Amino acid sequence: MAEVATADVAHDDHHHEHEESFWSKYVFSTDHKIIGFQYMFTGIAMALIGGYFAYVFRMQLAFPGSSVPFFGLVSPAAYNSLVTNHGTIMIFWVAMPVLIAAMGNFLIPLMIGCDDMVFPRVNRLSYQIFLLSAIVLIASFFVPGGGFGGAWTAYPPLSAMAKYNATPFGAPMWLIAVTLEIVAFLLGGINFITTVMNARAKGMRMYDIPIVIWMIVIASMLFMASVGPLVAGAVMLLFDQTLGTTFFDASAGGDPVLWQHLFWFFGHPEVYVVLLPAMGIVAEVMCTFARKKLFAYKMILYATIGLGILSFFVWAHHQFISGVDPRAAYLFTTTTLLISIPVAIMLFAYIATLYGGSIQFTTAMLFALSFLAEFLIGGVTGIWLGSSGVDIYLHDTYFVLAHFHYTFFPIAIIGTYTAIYYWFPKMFGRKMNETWGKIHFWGTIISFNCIFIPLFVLGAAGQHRRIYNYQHFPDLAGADMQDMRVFATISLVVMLLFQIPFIINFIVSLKYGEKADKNPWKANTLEWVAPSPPPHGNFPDGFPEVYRGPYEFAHPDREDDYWPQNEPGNQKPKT
Amino acid sequence: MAGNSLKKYNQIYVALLILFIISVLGPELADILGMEGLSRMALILPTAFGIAIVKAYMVAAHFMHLKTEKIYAPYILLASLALMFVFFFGVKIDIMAAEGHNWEKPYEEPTGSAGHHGDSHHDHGEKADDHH
Amino acid sequence: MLEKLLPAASTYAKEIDWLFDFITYLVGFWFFLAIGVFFYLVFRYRRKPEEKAQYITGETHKQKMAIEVPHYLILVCDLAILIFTFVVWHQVKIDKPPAEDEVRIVAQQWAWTFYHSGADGLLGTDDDIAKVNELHVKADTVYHYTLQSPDVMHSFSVPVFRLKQDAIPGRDITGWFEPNLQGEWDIQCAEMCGVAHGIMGARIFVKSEEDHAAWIAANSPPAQSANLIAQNTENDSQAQEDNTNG
Amino acid sequence: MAHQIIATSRSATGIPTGRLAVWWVVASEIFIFGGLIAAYLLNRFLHGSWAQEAAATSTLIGGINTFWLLTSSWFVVIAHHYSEQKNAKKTRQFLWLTILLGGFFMGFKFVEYYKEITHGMTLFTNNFWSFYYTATGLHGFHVLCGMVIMAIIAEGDIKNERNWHRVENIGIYWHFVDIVWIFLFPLLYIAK
Repeated sequence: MAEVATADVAHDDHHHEHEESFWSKYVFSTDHKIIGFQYMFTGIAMALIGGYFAYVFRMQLAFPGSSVPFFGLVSPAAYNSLVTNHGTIMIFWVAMPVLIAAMGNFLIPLMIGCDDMVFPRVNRLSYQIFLLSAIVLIASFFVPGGGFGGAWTAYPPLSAMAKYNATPFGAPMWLIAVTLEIVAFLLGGINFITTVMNARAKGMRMYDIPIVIWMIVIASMLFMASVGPLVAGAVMLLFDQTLGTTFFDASAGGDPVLWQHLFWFFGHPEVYVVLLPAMGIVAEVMCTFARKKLFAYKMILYATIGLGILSFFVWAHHQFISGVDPRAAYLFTTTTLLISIPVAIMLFAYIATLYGGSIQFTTAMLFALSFLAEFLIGGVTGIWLGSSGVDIYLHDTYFVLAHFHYTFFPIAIIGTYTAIYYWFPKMFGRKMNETWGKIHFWGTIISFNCIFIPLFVLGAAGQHRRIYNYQHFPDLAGADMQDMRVFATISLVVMLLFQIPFIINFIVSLKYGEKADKNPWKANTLEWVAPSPPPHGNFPDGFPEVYRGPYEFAHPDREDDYWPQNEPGNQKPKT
Repeated sequence: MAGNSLKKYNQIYVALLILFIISVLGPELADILGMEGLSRMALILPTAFGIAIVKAYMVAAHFMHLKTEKIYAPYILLASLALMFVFFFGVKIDIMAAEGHNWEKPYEEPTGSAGHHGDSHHDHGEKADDHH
Repeated sequence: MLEKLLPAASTYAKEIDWLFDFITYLVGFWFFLAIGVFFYLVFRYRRKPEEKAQYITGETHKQKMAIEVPHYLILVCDLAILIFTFVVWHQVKIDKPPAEDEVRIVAQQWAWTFYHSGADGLLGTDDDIAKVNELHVKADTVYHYTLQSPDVMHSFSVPVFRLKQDAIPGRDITGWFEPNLQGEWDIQCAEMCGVAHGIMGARIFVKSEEDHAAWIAANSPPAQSANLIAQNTENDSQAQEDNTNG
Repeated sequence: MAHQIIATSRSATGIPTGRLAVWWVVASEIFIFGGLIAAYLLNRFLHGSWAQEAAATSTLIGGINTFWLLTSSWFVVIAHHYSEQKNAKKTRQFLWLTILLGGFFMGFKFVEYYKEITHGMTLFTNNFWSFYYTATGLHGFHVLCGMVIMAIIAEGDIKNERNWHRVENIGIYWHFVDIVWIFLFPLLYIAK
């Protein structure tokens, strides 16, 4: 990490005209856009793996004991490994790289009117470590004993001792992969924060920064602050696994609950780490397509900061019945319910932004609006779980599972699609096909709800998570419950199939899509000043200066319904 | 960074050395005098940890130039420290206790001097405070 | 609401169900309000060529009130939920009514062992009945349980009782329940505990007083006689403890 | 890198970008060491018997090591002083003196480890010693990294009279490592 201290201004004598080879242009590039794409494509590849895992274990749940097409029979160990790595991949290798790393890398320098990150080589190093972590994780599925199967929370002693988890190589490799990923994001996060703090365009004041940039930066800070103790814990757990120390072994005076605290002290802020960039993306898209100024920018910003601070005081609500002292629940229930306030402020402000708008239903806008609707469901179901009394019953049931999929799916999947449909013209200079985009949208959203609404019901009926075959439990083996599982599984398959139009649309649009000009959506922020796609250095016509806030749509003093941030005006609007 | 003269650095260094010697002598004195319990604590806590905080402050303020740095840097560091205290006090009720409401840890503290390393002369007889 | 999905078989199941319903109504109100406003705005302000969007900053006091008022109302709802949550939590996890019977639960990879107190109603005596994956309890009796795990974390979950508690190695965790409905239901392990976590289930049998007495009579250790019960010694209980812990 | 990046030369906060990044690095290190020290303290307060274990650590070697680090902090701040005057010779000299003291620190550390391990106090003896080796090992790793980076700066940058600001940046990092030791020393050695 000390690398950051020394990596600095790039000194290079290469000539600009020199034609770069494929390797130096796309693989070992230090250009923030290329690194962003690397993160994005790695993330999408990992999402396909995670989606495949979901397909396999949902098939096993719907049709227990029968051979799953494209996989075979699912053994209990394989099932555990699949669910564990589905969770790990989707959070650490999909949500984080795509939302923070890819979007952060692509958007930050463009949106603050700069040519690159302040530490381009650290940026490249961060991606390389991330790639290494992904390779280690994938390799862990193929070692003797199979991949780690102790749930993504990796509670010791199960995760700490091979005699309990039966994955002598899978468990340490899983832990090493996660730790490497954390290191990669620490490097990236320091880069993001420093860049936004120091490298903003001339005239860009605090409240002129687009909200998505704010949110990526706050998310990076949350990540850095929450993950430190987990790094220490990961070192301790790794020693327990590989060397045989007893940090978390109760019989030698250690305490397994310590890991839970270390993990969830990170784990809860982590939710907001991935939520905030998605919220920011949605804000950008909504303002552009509703032609509206973001409602109460400052209030949203302060609510976000409040949310970030509060998120460090709620972690033990994941542990209400995990053997922590029951008196702690009073404190953590209170803070958990309080956290609904900043989230509610943000959501209300977003909804208020629609008021008086002129809403264009492009695919990006549809995804952004569906984010609000779906995340609202995810958010309100959290109230049941945050209330410790009801959590006694709902903890570790499918209700929890459906709840956090209703938060993580909008965040990781809908947020990503919003960003891709919206910034695709800027990324690649062409537009994606809207018709296919809408087919993709409706197919994804409807089937997504069909997957998880039955799971709420199953969870409320007492069905617990991480069980590979419910036929072993007479109360859960009923035909009507099994029907719901089958319905969810079929919906999942349908949803996965509806991703094919997206992939085809993406690839075809890269080559044959309608050419996009500089500012196809008539948006205000600085990335639309650069050519599409932006060349290395981003702003060949000179760096923009900022004269106003990012969301001056439909300003009464102006004929056009938008007012780019860099356009000099006769007056400087108040921010 | 005007005002950061070598002389200032030298003064800080000498002060650090003096503090360092006091911080080592304090606990040693407690051993030599055979202090126990509260008076021992009263000597060790300020000498070992109180001085550590003073030393850390001096290094941070003068060697790291936090005194003259823009206000961002000390805020970043203080916020980091504050969060670690949040973590510590949030976790304390579970990890730092041998029993709580409706639970207890049956783990037995190994009693007597830790014989495996044979440093019995170091054993100054402070009993493990038994929670059971 | 939950009772439509599965029976409520313990005294506090009703409290938890009530809290669940309470939250459902409060949250449901806000949810439908928000989603209704959302869809109305999306429909009402769809693009019309003749209409230009309005310029609203959201920074004036009046506009801010549009957000602040609902969030104060939400705060009030939060407080209401909080108060009832504390009541329920206190009843289930903090407060323990005096025990009428005891049971010791040992969770290990991948089975449950239940030590029933036997005829004398006391644990650690000679007439204890150890059963694997079967918990037999008497209706309308306050049970105290002690939960232990020698290996990894497990979670003792009885959905019909609305009861769940993780078992943690190195911690003896106690709690209580009072069954009030006769029947036979599932016990599940609710914390990932290794390869066979998925089959780590057990059954709970809640019986009437007579049926339970009959079960005890049928299952008591044969060498058991009434006077032995009376003079149970500390040594025995100690020995028993060592056996299971070691 | 065919393009000269101007991003690094901007400074909206007034803190040079490199130094700002180092502050964030230090913050992230506070969380890592803070987590470890918090975990240690929680255990230490619970297990009264650890006081006896702490008594078995060598206060003498720990004290000497504290002395090396304090002095090296002094040297690196002098090196910074000379780097501000663009005095390459003196700057390099004091950077190398700092590295030398870091080397002394590591040397004494290894002697200490050797003595402890031969006396049967290994990573596995009990959790006190596990924490002891983990904390001092992690700290030693940071000292080592600092030494390597300092050598690169002394030979790569200062020798060629460029990137003077890096001396201050590595200095901040080095002082932080020193401060960590200032706390580890009473925690592991002298409080018993």
